[in-house]
Order: sequence, then structure tokens, then C-alpha cells
Amino acid sequence: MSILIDEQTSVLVQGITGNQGRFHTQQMLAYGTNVVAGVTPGRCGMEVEGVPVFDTVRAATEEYSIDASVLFTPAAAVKDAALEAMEAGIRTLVIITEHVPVHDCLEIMAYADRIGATIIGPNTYGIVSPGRCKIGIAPSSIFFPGSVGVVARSGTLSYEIVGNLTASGVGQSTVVGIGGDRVVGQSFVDILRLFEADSATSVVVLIGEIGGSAEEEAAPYITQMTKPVVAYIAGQSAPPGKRMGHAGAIIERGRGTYHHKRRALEEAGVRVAELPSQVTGIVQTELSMLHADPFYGLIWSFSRPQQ
Amino acid sequence: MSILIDEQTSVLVQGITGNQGRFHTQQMLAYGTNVVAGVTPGRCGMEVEGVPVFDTVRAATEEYSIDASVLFTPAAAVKDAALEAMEAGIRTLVIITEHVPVHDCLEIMAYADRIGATIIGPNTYGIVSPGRCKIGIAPSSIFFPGSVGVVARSGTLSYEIVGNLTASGVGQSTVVGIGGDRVVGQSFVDILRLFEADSATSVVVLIGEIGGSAEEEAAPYITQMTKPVVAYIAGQSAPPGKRMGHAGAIIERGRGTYHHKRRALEEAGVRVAELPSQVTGIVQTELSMLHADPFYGLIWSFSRPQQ
Amino acid sequence: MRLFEYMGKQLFIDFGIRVPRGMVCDTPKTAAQIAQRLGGPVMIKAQVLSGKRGKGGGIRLADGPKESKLAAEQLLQSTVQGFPVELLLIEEKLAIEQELYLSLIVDGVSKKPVLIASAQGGMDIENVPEEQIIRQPIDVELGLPTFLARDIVRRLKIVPSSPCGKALTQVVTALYRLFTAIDAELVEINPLAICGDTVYAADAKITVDDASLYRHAHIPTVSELTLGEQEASKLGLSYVDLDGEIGVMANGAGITMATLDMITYFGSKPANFLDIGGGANQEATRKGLELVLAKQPKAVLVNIFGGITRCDEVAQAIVGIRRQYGKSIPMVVRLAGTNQDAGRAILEKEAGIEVFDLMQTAAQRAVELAG
Amino acid sequence: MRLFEYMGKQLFIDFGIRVPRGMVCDTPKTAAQIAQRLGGPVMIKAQVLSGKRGKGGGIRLADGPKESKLAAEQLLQSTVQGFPVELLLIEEKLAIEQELYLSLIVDGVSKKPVLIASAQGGMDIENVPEEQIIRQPIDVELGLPTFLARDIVRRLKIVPSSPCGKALTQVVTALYRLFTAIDAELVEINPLAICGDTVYAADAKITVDDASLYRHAHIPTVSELTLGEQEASKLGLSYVDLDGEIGVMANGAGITMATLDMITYFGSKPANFLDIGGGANQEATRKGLELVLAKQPKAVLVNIFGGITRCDEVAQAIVGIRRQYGKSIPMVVRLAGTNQDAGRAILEKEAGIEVFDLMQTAAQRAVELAG
Repeated sequence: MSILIDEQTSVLVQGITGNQGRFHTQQMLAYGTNVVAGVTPGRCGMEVEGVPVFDTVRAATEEYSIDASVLFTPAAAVKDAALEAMEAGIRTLVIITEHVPVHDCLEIMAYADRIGATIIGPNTYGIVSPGRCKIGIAPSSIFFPGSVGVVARSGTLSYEIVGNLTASGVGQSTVVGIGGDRVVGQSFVDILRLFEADSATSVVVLIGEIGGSAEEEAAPYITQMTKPVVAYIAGQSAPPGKRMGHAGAIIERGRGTYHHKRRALEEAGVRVAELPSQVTGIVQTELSMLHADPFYGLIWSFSRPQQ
Repeated sequence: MSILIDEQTSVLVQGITGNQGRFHTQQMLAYGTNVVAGVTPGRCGMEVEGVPVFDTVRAATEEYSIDASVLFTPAAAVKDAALEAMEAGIRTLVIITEHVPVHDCLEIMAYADRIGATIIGPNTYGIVSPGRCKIGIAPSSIFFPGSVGVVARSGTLSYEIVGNLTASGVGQSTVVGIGGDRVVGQSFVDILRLFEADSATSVVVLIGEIGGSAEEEAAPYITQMTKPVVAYIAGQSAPPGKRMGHAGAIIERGRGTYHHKRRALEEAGVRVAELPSQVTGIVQTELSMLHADPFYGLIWSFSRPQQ
Repeated sequence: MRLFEYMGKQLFIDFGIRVPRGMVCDTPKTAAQIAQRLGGPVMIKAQVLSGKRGKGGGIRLADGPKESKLAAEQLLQSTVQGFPVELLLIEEKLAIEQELYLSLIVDGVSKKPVLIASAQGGMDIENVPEEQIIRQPIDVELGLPTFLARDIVRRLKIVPSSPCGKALTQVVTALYRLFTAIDAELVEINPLAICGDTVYAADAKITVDDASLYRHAHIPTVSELTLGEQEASKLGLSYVDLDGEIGVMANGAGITMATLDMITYFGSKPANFLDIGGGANQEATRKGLELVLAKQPKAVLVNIFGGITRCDEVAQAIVGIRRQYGKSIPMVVRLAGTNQDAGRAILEKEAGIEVFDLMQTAAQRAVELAG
Repeated sequence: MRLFEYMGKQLFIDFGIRVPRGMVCDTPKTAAQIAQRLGGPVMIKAQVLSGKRGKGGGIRLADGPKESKLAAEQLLQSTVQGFPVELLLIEEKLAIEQELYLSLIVDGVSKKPVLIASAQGGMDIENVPEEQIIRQPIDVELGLPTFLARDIVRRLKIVPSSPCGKALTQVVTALYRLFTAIDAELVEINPLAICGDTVYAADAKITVDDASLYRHAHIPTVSELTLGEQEASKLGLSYVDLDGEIGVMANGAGITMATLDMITYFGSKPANFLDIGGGANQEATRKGLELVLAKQPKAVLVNIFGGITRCDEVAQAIVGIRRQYGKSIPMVVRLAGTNQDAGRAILEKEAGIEVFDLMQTAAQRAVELAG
């Protein structure tokens, strides 16, 4: 089991004929992802790695049943492409593109909310369900199947921590990058909710960073979770008010500081690692406690006692 | 029982301080309608017939729980006023105003569909549940409580036919004017569905007219109804292509002709009166047949055999 | 309000939709000058609001100024489907490779704009087989984004990324912008002409929502009303000329139609009708009644169900008219609703006019008197 | 991208929001001339991007041309919160009766624009009690219609139909139009000044979304970057100057921050950092590394987790730099991910640089070397 995607998920690649689209289509196919079609306006009739290319999303959905679309579309065309995918009936979108104008994101998210679509990103590496399906650009080699769910804002920091987990023999159920922009489709809470309900996930790793309030918003929900959550928050020593490349990492108004986030999460029963390299150890402890906990799996309706 | 409104319905009047708003507020109150508040920007603090006036709908909803709003707002301001009522949480709107630009109606209806609001009108006399509640501008004296549901596009023709029914001792459960414009909130089908489910309604009168295809759209649903439907369609002798005051009465493309509508309804088992004055007699026949029909009320899931 | 072709084409230009080069004129001489300037063969198109202009002989092909002058002369003296030709549009003749159909209308059933397109244009869209017509409802909160336009082009079997496909995509999005910007009930391009990589709107049919005209001062006014209809319109009433014997006045479109139906049912025909709607005052009602009488009908039937309209005011108007015009035209009046007793009293006492309670008996009486 | 006050006010004017009469200048002499022309007392406002300009002494009141010249002279020689003053806005002094606060921001939590308003403006909005702040999320499919603006005015305890209330309603709708038209992340008016029946935007704070700048050629460019940051930006990289001992290069914002955190955790401080993001090529990486070295740090820590970024390209860039700059500054490199073995081979063989597998050991080594 996994969240959001699995080996059945049929995937469309929007912007499949660009450099990135082409390379990662090949990578996704190699990982076993069920990529069924691609779209690039004007490239109908082409094939990329054996995948047929269409002019429009509707042309693709007329021929294939499509569950999810991954967008490598240039930033200026992402709004149109995302609305196109949703209007054609696709209900899971992974938007890899960075630098999408934020007002375009607001419109994408409003439409997604209205019709009930799930948007991952923009500015994300995507979703990986190790051994089953990979949608996006994450390096395949670092993942390994297991029971740890990972949700993160940052890409390379995810790779770092997931790489550590795998190196220590701790596999993952699903790894989700919600995206590094200020406005993204899924919050930490949205993904935590899915992990809580996923029978294959036993511990969740939340990789946050300073700026915004996504981590603080997650805290109240975590108190209701039955599964342990381990966190790392980047930016403890970042200079306040300096641009960090991510718009979300600009510290605003006291909220969003490292200490504010850390306190909120710890009060919700989360064990917060000081360094990324400590995450694996804490997860291993949690895993071993789970197996020693005689009530685990029985008392779903009670919140987990704080450690 | 009745559809859409009853004596509990708390009503807001938008545009309450205009001539029409003021007069019909008084008429509605006299009928027993629970008019709780009014809105006219700039008239906060006033009272109309003892009803307090507010500057905005939210100001009214902060003080009163409001179920329905009736709009006497000038045509150019209807879109803003209707969206205001819906945004403030009101879920039934009766738009009396005529000559509302049709693109404004499209926007109103799109928003209503999105949030699940019911719009009656524009260009309607409103809704009357005889003896319980009246929202709109229909002359109170012609209505009488009973078991006939009436749904119509035209106002005076409704008065004519309802007046005849009442004069012959045939009362009404609810009378609904869906409005005379091309784009209105409720179709005949929407209202027929409510009458079908309403335990107080035993026969339904549908008052149609040439133009558009609202009557034809209703026919397939009527075949599924357990309750008899009697219809009159105005415009049998109207000159084709001439403007009849209602935009909806312009005959378009063969569809929408008298004979097309009549055939569609008759094939669905509807008895269609030649003249408005014949409606009452047919309704009386249907009512007497219902009481003689030993299966009536028992076989809801079967469609009524054609007469 | 329907717009003439040349007005529609001006709006197309404003919104970036290409149209053939051309100019309007109202004399054969100018027609020749325009043809000279355009060079080559030209189309001479009568500017009338008839739907079947081509079949009605309103469009001519002319080769050069001389032929143009002749064709213009003939057209300007003719009528097309009953409409006198007063203005001509002289246009370059296009080398058309394919004719498409494209329109946007307001659809009351779906409560949405609907785009209609077909790869078979140039003829009546009613005659195109249903399966070759694309109907795309538009979500007004989403509008008509590029992706949707592109997909419509694809469904028209034209490659969206070809030069012609790109031009078409732009026409589709531009047409929706125009449609919303001018509050149109209908914008129609038929044919939408493909000439190499370029796409031209070879015709323009636009209907603007009358109720929205107050916010479109820049759109020229086009009236299709007869003089009597125009006069009624100024009074806020609807008047329509017909060709039977009985003049009709009633209040509300539905009851007005029902009144006409009754007259027909009992064997006569309406001469005209006046719908005074809801709440017309005494003065407007009197003036409206003058329009009904001006047609010299054999009888007049007044049918009022008073809601907002007050029967006593209607009665006063009738009394005024009767004083002015005498008894030459018999009047049958039916009054019901608001102040009906006061109205009846006025009419019976002051003008000796019999007042009926029921619409049917009144209609029967009017048919009798006209017979 | 943040805009200067005078730029924001120009946009306000374009969208129909009133601002005080005024002009910008960069010499005391022109300041005096402007004051002369405005007449009466004037405000002299340093055009700097600091948030706390008033408290930082960047705003002066002057009574007439002579005082204005003096104040301008002083301001043009000063810095406000560290920003040198290069430009002044000279404005009429308003007779303000009430100061409001009004802004629109993009909110990541609700994924909507949020309007923030308060009857208590003129001070930091953070210090206004929570219950006196109006927060209104905006449905982007609905926008900010007049009714919503009117209700916000009412909640500010101003009668929406009063002249001042009507002016305010217009400001609210205009501000939303501006907000969407220029792709703003923030538009803020503080104070929004009520002077009789008129409402003035007495200040303007606007941040435009950097990602949208490609479609706003008319918006002037404002750079807040240091020279080094500008140079990195041209290369598509992010560089930030700090004041510690260790230069940092990493790829991705999260891992960059984590690298700084590690350096701090082990007792040192970063001198600067360069985030090469995903997919920077060898040339850009080499130039970015020059920026890191230009600060003369005591050591450099390179931390790469290759995904799109290829470790061998990074290694080549480091080798190039090492050839150019010699061994004066010790470099510690951690490579993982795509082509990590090739990268390690290049560094160890060609430049004798030790390569670490783990971020933590690399960071510890860098702190050691800088200590």
C-alpha cells in the first residue's frame, strides 16, 4: 500500500518533448511507472521512449484512461496546462515546474478545490512510492520500500534524509514533496491525514523549514494522530529576512521562526531532530517502540501518548 | 406542506426602500410572511413597515438568521446583490427584477451552482405557498390553500389560471414562477421534482409558452412522475419570430414551437389544455380520478399509466 | 439587438479577428471606387438583418469597378427577404480553401454559454448532421482558456500547432472575449474561412442583449421595430403589428399570447397587440391604446389581470380614448385583479362599456363584434 | 520584488486610488522648488525599502521651501535602517482625520488572497489587537465585488453610503484590481488617510511576485541585492552574504539551510552561501564558487546531493577554481547522488581534495579547518 499513487496509476506527462520531460519520462519508465501518454502541443504523432504524444490532454484522455499527470511545462504555460488536465478529468496533478507566478497558482488551486482535484507542487520533485511508482524527478536510487512515510517541502533535503534512511535499512511507504512555493496544493496536514489512514505506513517523517506556517498548522492535527511523527526543520541558523531562494523561507512576522515551529511540533508530541543526520536514529527508535507497544494498532481512536 | 418556503422561512428584502420593495414588503407582511430584515446601501437604521434596514447583507445576517432573500434591486445592481446574498450564506433567492443582463445571470447561476443555492427568477412574481408564505409580488387574493402545485414562466398567465382554480374551489400547495427570462435559476424539471416529493401536492399544473425548450426538457422527467401533470402552453397563434416582450418567446429553430412542445408533453402523459380556462376542469378530473384510484400513493416507484 | 454585418466585423477587428478588406457605401459610384481600390474581384453584400441573405439574392460577385457599380445599383433598388437594401459592404473576394462554422450562444438549458463549431460551415448550421457539430458548454468561472480553444481546433480536424491551427485558436479565444465584453446573446461566424495559413471571418452575425445596452454606449443602435413598435418601445411597452381584425391590449407576455390564442381559437385573428407589462401608468396605457386603434381594427379586446397594474387606471385610460375617438371601434374589456370593481364602475358608468369577468367570454364577444 | 513608495503611488494613481500631491527629487534645490509649488507644509520622505522608515528618521515635516531644502540636504546625506537615501518624495501634508490600515496578501495557508483591514492604521499592524483586525479571504473566482468592499467598509465602522464610505469602497475594489493586475504578493496602504470626504493612500508598500515579472515589462526593476547577489542572480543562482568564517555552496534551499545549521551546530558560522539549485552547469557553478571565495572565508564547504545536478560537473568546477586560486583557502567537499564516484575520482586525483560521503562529517571537518 501507499498513498496517492501505486503501480496501477496511469500517468500522463505534460511537456514530454522538452529535455526534462524526455529524460524523466525515461527515468519513470525505468522505475516501473505506468506512463501511458504525453502531451506537447504540435507534437501529436511523435513518440518519446515509446510513449505516444498528443496535441491536447483531451486527445490523450480520449484514447487512455489517465489517473495522474506530471507537468514539466514552462512556468508561463503551467496555469493553462494544469487547468487543461483538470478540465479533462484528471484528478491528481504533480507540477514539477518552478517559478510559476503565484497568482496563477491561486487560480489553479481554486479550480482544484472546486472540482476536487489533488495538486502536488508546484516546485516539487514529486511523489515516490518505492518499488511501485515514481512520479517526478527524484533520483530513483535513494528509495527503498518500507513503512516510513516522508513528507517535505524541500527536494535535496528530502534526498539527504531519505538517502540516510535507506542507507540504514529503513524503507519508505511513500515520499511526497509538497513543493517549495508559498502557495502549493497540499499542506502537511493533507498528507499526514493520508499517511494516518495508510495501513502500510507506521511512522511519518516531516521535513520542514523556516518561513510560512505550514508546520504550525500541522501541529493540532498531529496531536490526533495514532502514528508517531519525527521532524527536522531546516533554517535554525538562517539569517532573518534574507532571501533563501524559496519565497517560503522569508521569515515573516515572528511566526515561521525555527523556534516557533519546533515548539509547536514538540508540544504536539513530535520528536524533532537537531540535524538531518539524526532523523534515521529517531525513526529507528520509534519503529522499535511500535513493535514493543502492545496496544499499537488497537487503539486508533485515542491519540498517541507523548514521549 | 409546501415546496421551497413555508411559514418558518425568514425572509430578507433587498432593495426594501424603493417603491416596489416598500409596497411588497407591506403586502408580504400582511400575508403573514416572516420578513425579518431589509437591505438598501445607505439606509441602515431606517425601518420599513417595522422591518429594520441594513447597509449590507452581512450586517443583516449578523443579527438575523435568514433563509431566503427577495430582490427588488435595480437591474444593473442585481448581480452584485445576488452574489452578496449568496456569499453571506443565504441559499434561496427570489429575483423579481426584470431586464437583468443575461451575462450577469450566467455569473449568478454559475456561483449558485457552485455553492448549492436555489435561484428563482429573475423576472418572476416569486413563490406563494397559499396561507403560509408569499415571497414576491403576486396578488395575494387569488391564492387558496390546497393540493395543486403550479409552476409557470409567465406572471399574469399564472394569475389567470390560479385565479380560475381558486374561483372553482381548487386550492394550491405552492405556486412558483420560474421567471420569464432566457436564463433562470430553476427549470421546470427542478420544480417538478420538488412537487413530486411534496406530500401536500397531488396534481401539478405546468404553464409554459413558446420559445426555448424548457417544456421539452421537462417531458422525460414527467414520464417518471407518479403525480398527474396538466399543462397549458401559450403562443399557439403567436407570429413566428416576432418579439413578444419576453426574450424567451422568440421562436428559435423549429424547436420551441407550440406543436413541438405540446407533442412532447402529451407523449409524456400530460393533458394539455387548449385554453387557459380549460385548465381547472382538467385538474378537477385528475383530482377526482386520484381519489378513485385504489393504487394511488402506493406505487411510487412505477410511472403513472397514460390517460 | 441584432447588428449589421459591417458593425459586427468592426467589433471583430477590435478583438483581433481578421476580416476581409472592405468598406461600406450607399451609392453605386462609391461602390465602384471601393472596388477599384480593393482590386480584383469583389463581393457586394447587402447590409440587411435577414438570416438568409445569400439565398435571398443579397450577395453578388463582381469583377472590377464597372460590374460593381452595376451590381450595387441593382441591389440598392431591391429588397432582401422583405428588407429594403440601404447600405452595401464591398469586400475583397477571398480564395477560400475551407469554410468552418463557429458561434457562441447563451443557452438557457445549461445556463451557460455554449460554443458551437463545425468543420462544415457556409450553410445553415441546422442542416449539418448532428455528429459533425461540436457543442462545448463554457464554465463562465473558467472562461475559454487557450487549452480549450486548442482542443476545439483539434476536434475540427485541424492541427492546433500548424500556422492555420494557431490562427484558429486565437479566433476562438478572441470570439469568447468579444462575446462577454459586449454582452452578446449570439456571435456567429459563418463561414469562418481558411485561406492558406490565415483565417478570416467572412460573415458576422451578432445579437447584443438588450438589457445590457445601458453599459455599451459605444455599440451603435440598430432598430428593427416598425414605427408603431418604436413608439410603444419609447413608452416602455411592447407593440407588435399583425394582420387580422381584432386589436389586443393585455398585460404580460404570457396572458397576451393566451389572448391571441383565444381569438384564434374562436375563429378570428389579431390585428396587432400591445403588452403593457406590469405597472404601466394611465398616460402610457392611453398612448398605447392609440397605437392599437391606429390600425383601425374591427374590434378591440382589452384583457387585464391586475397585479401591479391597477384596473381603475386602465379604465380611466379607456374612458379617455373613448372620448377622443368616439364609438366607431367597438371595445370589449375584461378586468380582474387589483381595483377591478372601481375599474368596472368607471367603464360602465362613464363610457357605457360592458366589462367581463372572464377572459373567455370577453374573447368570444370580441370575435362576435368583429365578425 | 519590492517597489519604492513613489512607484507604488504611481500604480495607485493608474488604478484610481488617490494619493497626496507630490513629486520625487534627488537634490535639496529641487526639493525646495517642489515645496514652493505645493505650497504650505510638506512631508519629505526618504525613498528607501526599509519597513520602519518613520521610526528610522526617514520622514520629515517641513514648513515651506527653505525648511524643505534643509531637511532634504540632511536626509540625502543620511542612511535609514542601513539604506543610503538617494531619492526623496516631497508631498503636501494632509489634514488627516483618521488613519486606517488596508492590505492584500497572498496567503499560503488558505491558498487565497487575504484582505487585511483595520480602523487603527498608521502603526505596525502587528501591534494592533487581533480583534480589531479584519481578515477577509478572497475567492479568486468571485474576486472582490462591490458588495464585499462595502461590507468591509461597514466593518471598519464607516457608513458605506457616506461620501467617505463610497470613496473607501472604491479604494478597496481598486486595490484588488491592482493586486491581481500586477501579480502582487503584497499591496499595503498604511496609513490610508481619511481627510473629510476624501481618502488618500498616504503610503504605498508593494511586493511584486518575481516569477511574474516576465509579463510586467512596464513595472520598473528594483534590485535589493548586493553586488555579489546580483551577479549570482544573473547566473540563475542564489547567493547571500553573511558574516561568519565558512563559505558554503550547496544545491537546493532546504539542504543549503541544513548545511548552515550544521556549521552553527558544530560551533562556527557561515561567511556566505551559494545555492546552485537544481541543474546548474559547470560554468555557472565555477562562477558561483568564485563569489563564495571572494569573501575570503577561512574554509569552504561544498555539499552536493546530486539529483539533476551531476557530481562530476561540480567536481570539474572545483578543480578549475583550485587551479585558479591555489590552496590558500581549504575546501571540504561532500558529494552524493548522481555520478558521485566520478566526481570523487576527479577531485581526489586531480586536485587532492578529500571527499566525504556524509554531510555531517564534512561539516565537522570544515569547522575544524576554519577554527
